[in-house]
Amino acid sequence: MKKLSYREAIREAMIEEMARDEQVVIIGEDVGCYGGCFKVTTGLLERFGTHQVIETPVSEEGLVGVAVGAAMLGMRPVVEIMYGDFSTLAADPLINHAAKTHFMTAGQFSVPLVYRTPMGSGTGAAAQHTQSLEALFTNIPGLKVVYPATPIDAKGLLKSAIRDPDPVIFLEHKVYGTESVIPEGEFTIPLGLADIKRQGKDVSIITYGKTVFTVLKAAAILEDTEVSVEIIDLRSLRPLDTPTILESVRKTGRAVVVHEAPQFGGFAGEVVAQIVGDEETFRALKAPVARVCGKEMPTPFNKDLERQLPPSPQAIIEAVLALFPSAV
Amino acid sequence: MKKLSYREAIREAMIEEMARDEQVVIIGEDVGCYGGCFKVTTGLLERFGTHQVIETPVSEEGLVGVAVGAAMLGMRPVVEIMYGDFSTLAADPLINHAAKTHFMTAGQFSVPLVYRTPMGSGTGAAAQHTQSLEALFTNIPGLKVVYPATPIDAKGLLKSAIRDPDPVIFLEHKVYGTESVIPEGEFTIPLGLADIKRQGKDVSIITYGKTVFTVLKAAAILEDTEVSVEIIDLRSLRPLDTPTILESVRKTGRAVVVHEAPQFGGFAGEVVAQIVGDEETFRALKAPVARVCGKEMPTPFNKDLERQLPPSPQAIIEAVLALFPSAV
Amino acid sequence: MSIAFNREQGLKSLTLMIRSRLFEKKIEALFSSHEMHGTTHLAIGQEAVHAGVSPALDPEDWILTTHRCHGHTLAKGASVEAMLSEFFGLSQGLSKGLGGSMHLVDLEHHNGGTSAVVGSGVAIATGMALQLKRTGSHNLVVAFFGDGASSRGIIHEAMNMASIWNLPVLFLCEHNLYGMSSCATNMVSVESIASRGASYSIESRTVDGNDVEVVYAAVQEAAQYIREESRPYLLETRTYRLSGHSKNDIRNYRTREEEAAWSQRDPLKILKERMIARGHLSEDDYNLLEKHEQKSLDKIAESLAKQKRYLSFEEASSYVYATGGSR
Amino acid sequence: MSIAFNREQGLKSLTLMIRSRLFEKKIEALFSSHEMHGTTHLAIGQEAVHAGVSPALDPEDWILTTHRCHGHTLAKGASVEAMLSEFFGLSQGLSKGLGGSMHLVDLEHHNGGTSAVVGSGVAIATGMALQLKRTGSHNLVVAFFGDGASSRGIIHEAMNMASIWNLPVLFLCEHNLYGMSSCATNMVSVESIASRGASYSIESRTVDGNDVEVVYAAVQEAAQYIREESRPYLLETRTYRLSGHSKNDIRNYRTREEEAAWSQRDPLKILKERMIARGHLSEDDYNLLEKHEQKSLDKIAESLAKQKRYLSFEEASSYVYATGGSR
Ligand SMILES: Cc1ncc(C[n+]2csc(CCOP(=O)(O)OP(=O)(O)O)c2C)c(N)n1
Ligand SMILES: Cc1ncc(C[n+]2csc(CCOP(=O)(O)OP(=O)(O)O)c2C)c(N)n1
Ligand SMILES: [Mg+2]
Ligand SMILES: [Mg+2]
Repeated sequence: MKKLSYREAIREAMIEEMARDEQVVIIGEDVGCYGGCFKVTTGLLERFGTHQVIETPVSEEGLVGVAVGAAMLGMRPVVEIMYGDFSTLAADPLINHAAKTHFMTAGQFSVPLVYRTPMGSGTGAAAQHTQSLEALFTNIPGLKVVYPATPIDAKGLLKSAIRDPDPVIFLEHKVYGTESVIPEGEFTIPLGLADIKRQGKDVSIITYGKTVFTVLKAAAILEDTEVSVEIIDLRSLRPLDTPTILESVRKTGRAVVVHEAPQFGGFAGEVVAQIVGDEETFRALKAPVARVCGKEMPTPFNKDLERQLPPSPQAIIEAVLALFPSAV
Repeated sequence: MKKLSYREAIREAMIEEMARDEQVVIIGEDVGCYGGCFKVTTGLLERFGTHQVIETPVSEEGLVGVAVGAAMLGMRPVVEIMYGDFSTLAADPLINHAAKTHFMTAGQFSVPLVYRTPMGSGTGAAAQHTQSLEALFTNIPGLKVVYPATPIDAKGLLKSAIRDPDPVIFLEHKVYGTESVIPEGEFTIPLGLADIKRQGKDVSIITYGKTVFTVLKAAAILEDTEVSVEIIDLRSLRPLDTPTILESVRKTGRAVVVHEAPQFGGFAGEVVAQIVGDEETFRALKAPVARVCGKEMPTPFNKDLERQLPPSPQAIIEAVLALFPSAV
Repeated sequence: MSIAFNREQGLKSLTLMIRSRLFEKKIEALFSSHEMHGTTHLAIGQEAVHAGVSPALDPEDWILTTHRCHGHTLAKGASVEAMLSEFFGLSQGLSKGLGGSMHLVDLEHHNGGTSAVVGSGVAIATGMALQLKRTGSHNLVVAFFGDGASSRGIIHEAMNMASIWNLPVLFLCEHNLYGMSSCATNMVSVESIASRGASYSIESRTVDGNDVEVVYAAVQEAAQYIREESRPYLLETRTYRLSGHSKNDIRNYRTREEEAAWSQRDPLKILKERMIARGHLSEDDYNLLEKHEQKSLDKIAESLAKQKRYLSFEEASSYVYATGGSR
Repeated sequence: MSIAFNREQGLKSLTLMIRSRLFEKKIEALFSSHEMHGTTHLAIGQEAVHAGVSPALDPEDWILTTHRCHGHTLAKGASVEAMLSEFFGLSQGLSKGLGGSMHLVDLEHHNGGTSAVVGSGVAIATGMALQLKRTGSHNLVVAFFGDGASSRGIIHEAMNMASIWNLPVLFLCEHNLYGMSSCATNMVSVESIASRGASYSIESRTVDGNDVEVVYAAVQEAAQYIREESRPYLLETRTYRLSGHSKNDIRNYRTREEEAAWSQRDPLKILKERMIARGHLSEDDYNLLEKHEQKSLDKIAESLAKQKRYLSFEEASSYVYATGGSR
């Protein structure tokens, strides 16, 4: 075992895959000597050269389109887009092309592309650089969407994503310094499996991405109130590990869904709908299904205001306690 | 009262607003003598001239960006984009700009823009021309999203949308020939109000857009089984008329949410979450909340296959009956 | 600048153009009689472009085309039967009925398919070229786009990247004067789209797109340049869509006189008359050829119209992901 | 081509440039000491562009700028206090602390604000120009963009539309050799971005962006052309960002020698030396001016640093929609 940051874990996954297969190519803006906007690709150019590290002009739509075309002929591009917000610019190649090529060509072509981009607030970069836009992608058949929280999940999932024959949207949070221990050597984590980050019996909190850590904090505090929290880190949004969610909620009878994206129209709705759409799970529910998500607001620059945007441990705790009316 | 088609109703709303205010300007591709891709703007150029009807090159991102800028200086652009699928191209000006300008400038500028585009399948136009992409927009604070089904709603909502100071995504279905009676003269329908298209007491079916008609068909058939269906046509997705939904579900105790967009990650999740997130409504539920939505598939060209994509009356009926286990 | 086909070349080219023309007319008829559904974009009048481009290439060169893709697909090697099957939505169609008229694709003949999002395919083609270059292939990619598409930003991004990376891509602008109802005169801010090559240091040229010999020669030259210089190339072909934009187009945005004038420059007429003048063809030969093609086409169409072998919903589902399954 | 400022003009221009330079240095210091948060993009070395552009315009002409917007905003008329307040996130900031460093905006001085999505602002500016033209205004809009942004497709779309609609927009390319770490030599497929004007039949020119007199004259000339001819114009200013791209940029993508060479062409130095040579300024005058500006800036910064008047969350919410409320 060794300690790696989220940044290093992602980098290591890329290095291992690039070394294994020269068709794995990093494509993006300033991914060379600059190391990318969040320094994730540092050292890759030196090690693999321009054959596997391609720096592009500021042309998000074009470079993703180019990656789609290259993938159709066998490249395994790992695209890095500096901020998730610019996914708006890459929406056409991803949604209208990458997601549909295998289907529209009845399997003549596939698009084994990974689209890496960081989402979320906390950087003071204001409204156009801090969104959580996973909802752009989760309703698109043909795409897979993952969003790991921890270094180990990031590494394992990225390696699977790179080897996957389908286009995978690989979302990252911006706490790239987050550290955890990681097994030495080769390992992968399959797409589509949630991870129970904490076992519990009274309430299931379902989340993904950066808010996994917020929920962990909230759960630790809730220990004092003797509420035992089970934390499901989805890791993969599409495909979603519905069995794991349902099993947990059937056990606890209570569910709270947490993410940083604005609540209204966010992915939490899908999770809630999975829970209450299942007869047995529905019958097991002892309380309404709650959501604690981002506020309905573009990200303000002001630090104090920005801090109030994503779910806080306090808000999660309140939402959980509200599910135990007798206990309050 | 008079009879108008969906197409004519939309056109009439535009004509009335353009006559009332010369800042109301239609902007889009082939919206002049061609009358637009679906012939909605026929006659507008002849009547209002190039001062109020602006034909653009094939530049979706650019023309929407241009409309945003013009709106900041007082124009009230009504943008027509030929197919909702090309919203991927307009995502940046809409999501990163129109939605955020009022906020980021602390009210110095507003963007009174309407973005009209048709969504959905049924035309044999295959995967890149038939998507239902409302999920691109419903998770974006700063945008409003409406999706009328009937001519009367289309007219009333479009007039409100044009007068609204915020950017409004105005989605249309492609059954432009759908007719209904419409009051003579001036009327508007406020954004944010659902409409109960049919009163009932056993189950609430919540839907919007083209599937309103599918649900009406299913409800008529369900009459025979003595299940009394209440149909809520949301009309407006953001803001959502949650009170009307909750009131209905509290009454019926059963809910089914229907739309054409693929089920997974679709807007139905939000509706479900609203229902089961409310304590009183949750307690009133007698059965799981069901969804009947589009299949998880890009639209196939083949007509028979395409037809199987959106919810059918039969699928809705089955979902409803499944909520009455004793009755089956 | 131009080459003169010998008799054999001329006949091959003429046959292809006749086949394409008759194919489009057949499609038009099948739509009119509602035997086909969806929408369709005919390339009647533009045969010299598709018949001039792919035959001038190495068969392993790639093309990536547009919503107006029938002629390109035929010229690149697809059989009329596989194409027509796709129009009928049959499981033996080019993409088993999942793509349809706007999405013809043919891996076997190095046809990467289309984007029906006007312009977007140009970036995809550029990406294919990037991969060809990376893997040391000597092949190139032809990126078809129209005068309408030329206003999309993606074209700018793709040309810039193709230039800085020295990619083997032939940007092939099929300038047919209109994008739907919009005349290029009003929408394109420059006389010659080829002249925009200068913005990217891309070699470029405008040629008569109704003269198949001219197109053929220009493509050969461009392809040679691309291979030898390892540089992209922009070729603008000036032509005219004699048909409407898609079905039900009343063409009120242009005059019948303009159409008549362009009919005089019908690419089939031009080649036919030239071959007759050269003694390579007689009127009778031509009629025979046409009759032969028509008969073969009718036979295929008739046989396919009766077929109903569609993919099942489950089979279709299996194509959503390369890993199988629909989620 | 260039004009020679008289003493008064020179002093005004120099003062503005000094103010801008000191402002950027102050921001840099406040970020280093963590008194400010977020990110920031300094325009040190590019003062001749912003000091040359807006002062050459009619005050009612508009600008629409970029992530690197401090100098533009200052030169268009915003007060140091309102700007600095925004950096501190205070409620008396230009946008009450909601926008921050990358989103300075100032309606009062006809500054339409920024897009921090590189390139996207150019379309917004073009739309503003469309509305100005429609309403019969004689004013124009300046659309700032960088060499990096020049590779975005949106620039192509906007220039094409501005040209076909004859819009009063001045496309102002601030070519500072780099987009983040990427050198234009590797990313821009043509020597001169101005030369791309030809692709849109847009008049264009490249000028020395470090000489404020040159920029001023070029903008005056361009503005006159735009107003008289009712046509857009593309002006490329060649300059250099002496600072890093944003905070924490170690600038390993370029040499210290290159930076030193450009320092010799520091726009402040150029104007200062020229004014001294003309007898319009002494070293002492300059030092006094600088000291005066520094003092005034320090005072403002000091006073603001102590303030804590932020919008409440509810107040912030009220700006999500023009109709009020957050949903
Ligand atoms: C991005 C996009 N915008 C609009 C359309 C609708 N549309 C289909 S064909 C067409 C015109 C394209 O013109 P051109 O590129 O000249 O090709 P042509 O039809 O003349 O072959 C348009 C606007 C589309 N398919 N994609
Ligand atoms: C669409 C988009 N892509 C990437 C970025 C990240 N980014 C911020 S500034 C910058 C470089 C822009 O270069 P240029 O246009 O030359 O402006 P400069 O920074 O030199 O002033 C990039 C890539 C962005 N903000 N927007
Ligand atoms: Mg055309
Ligand atoms: Mg630059």
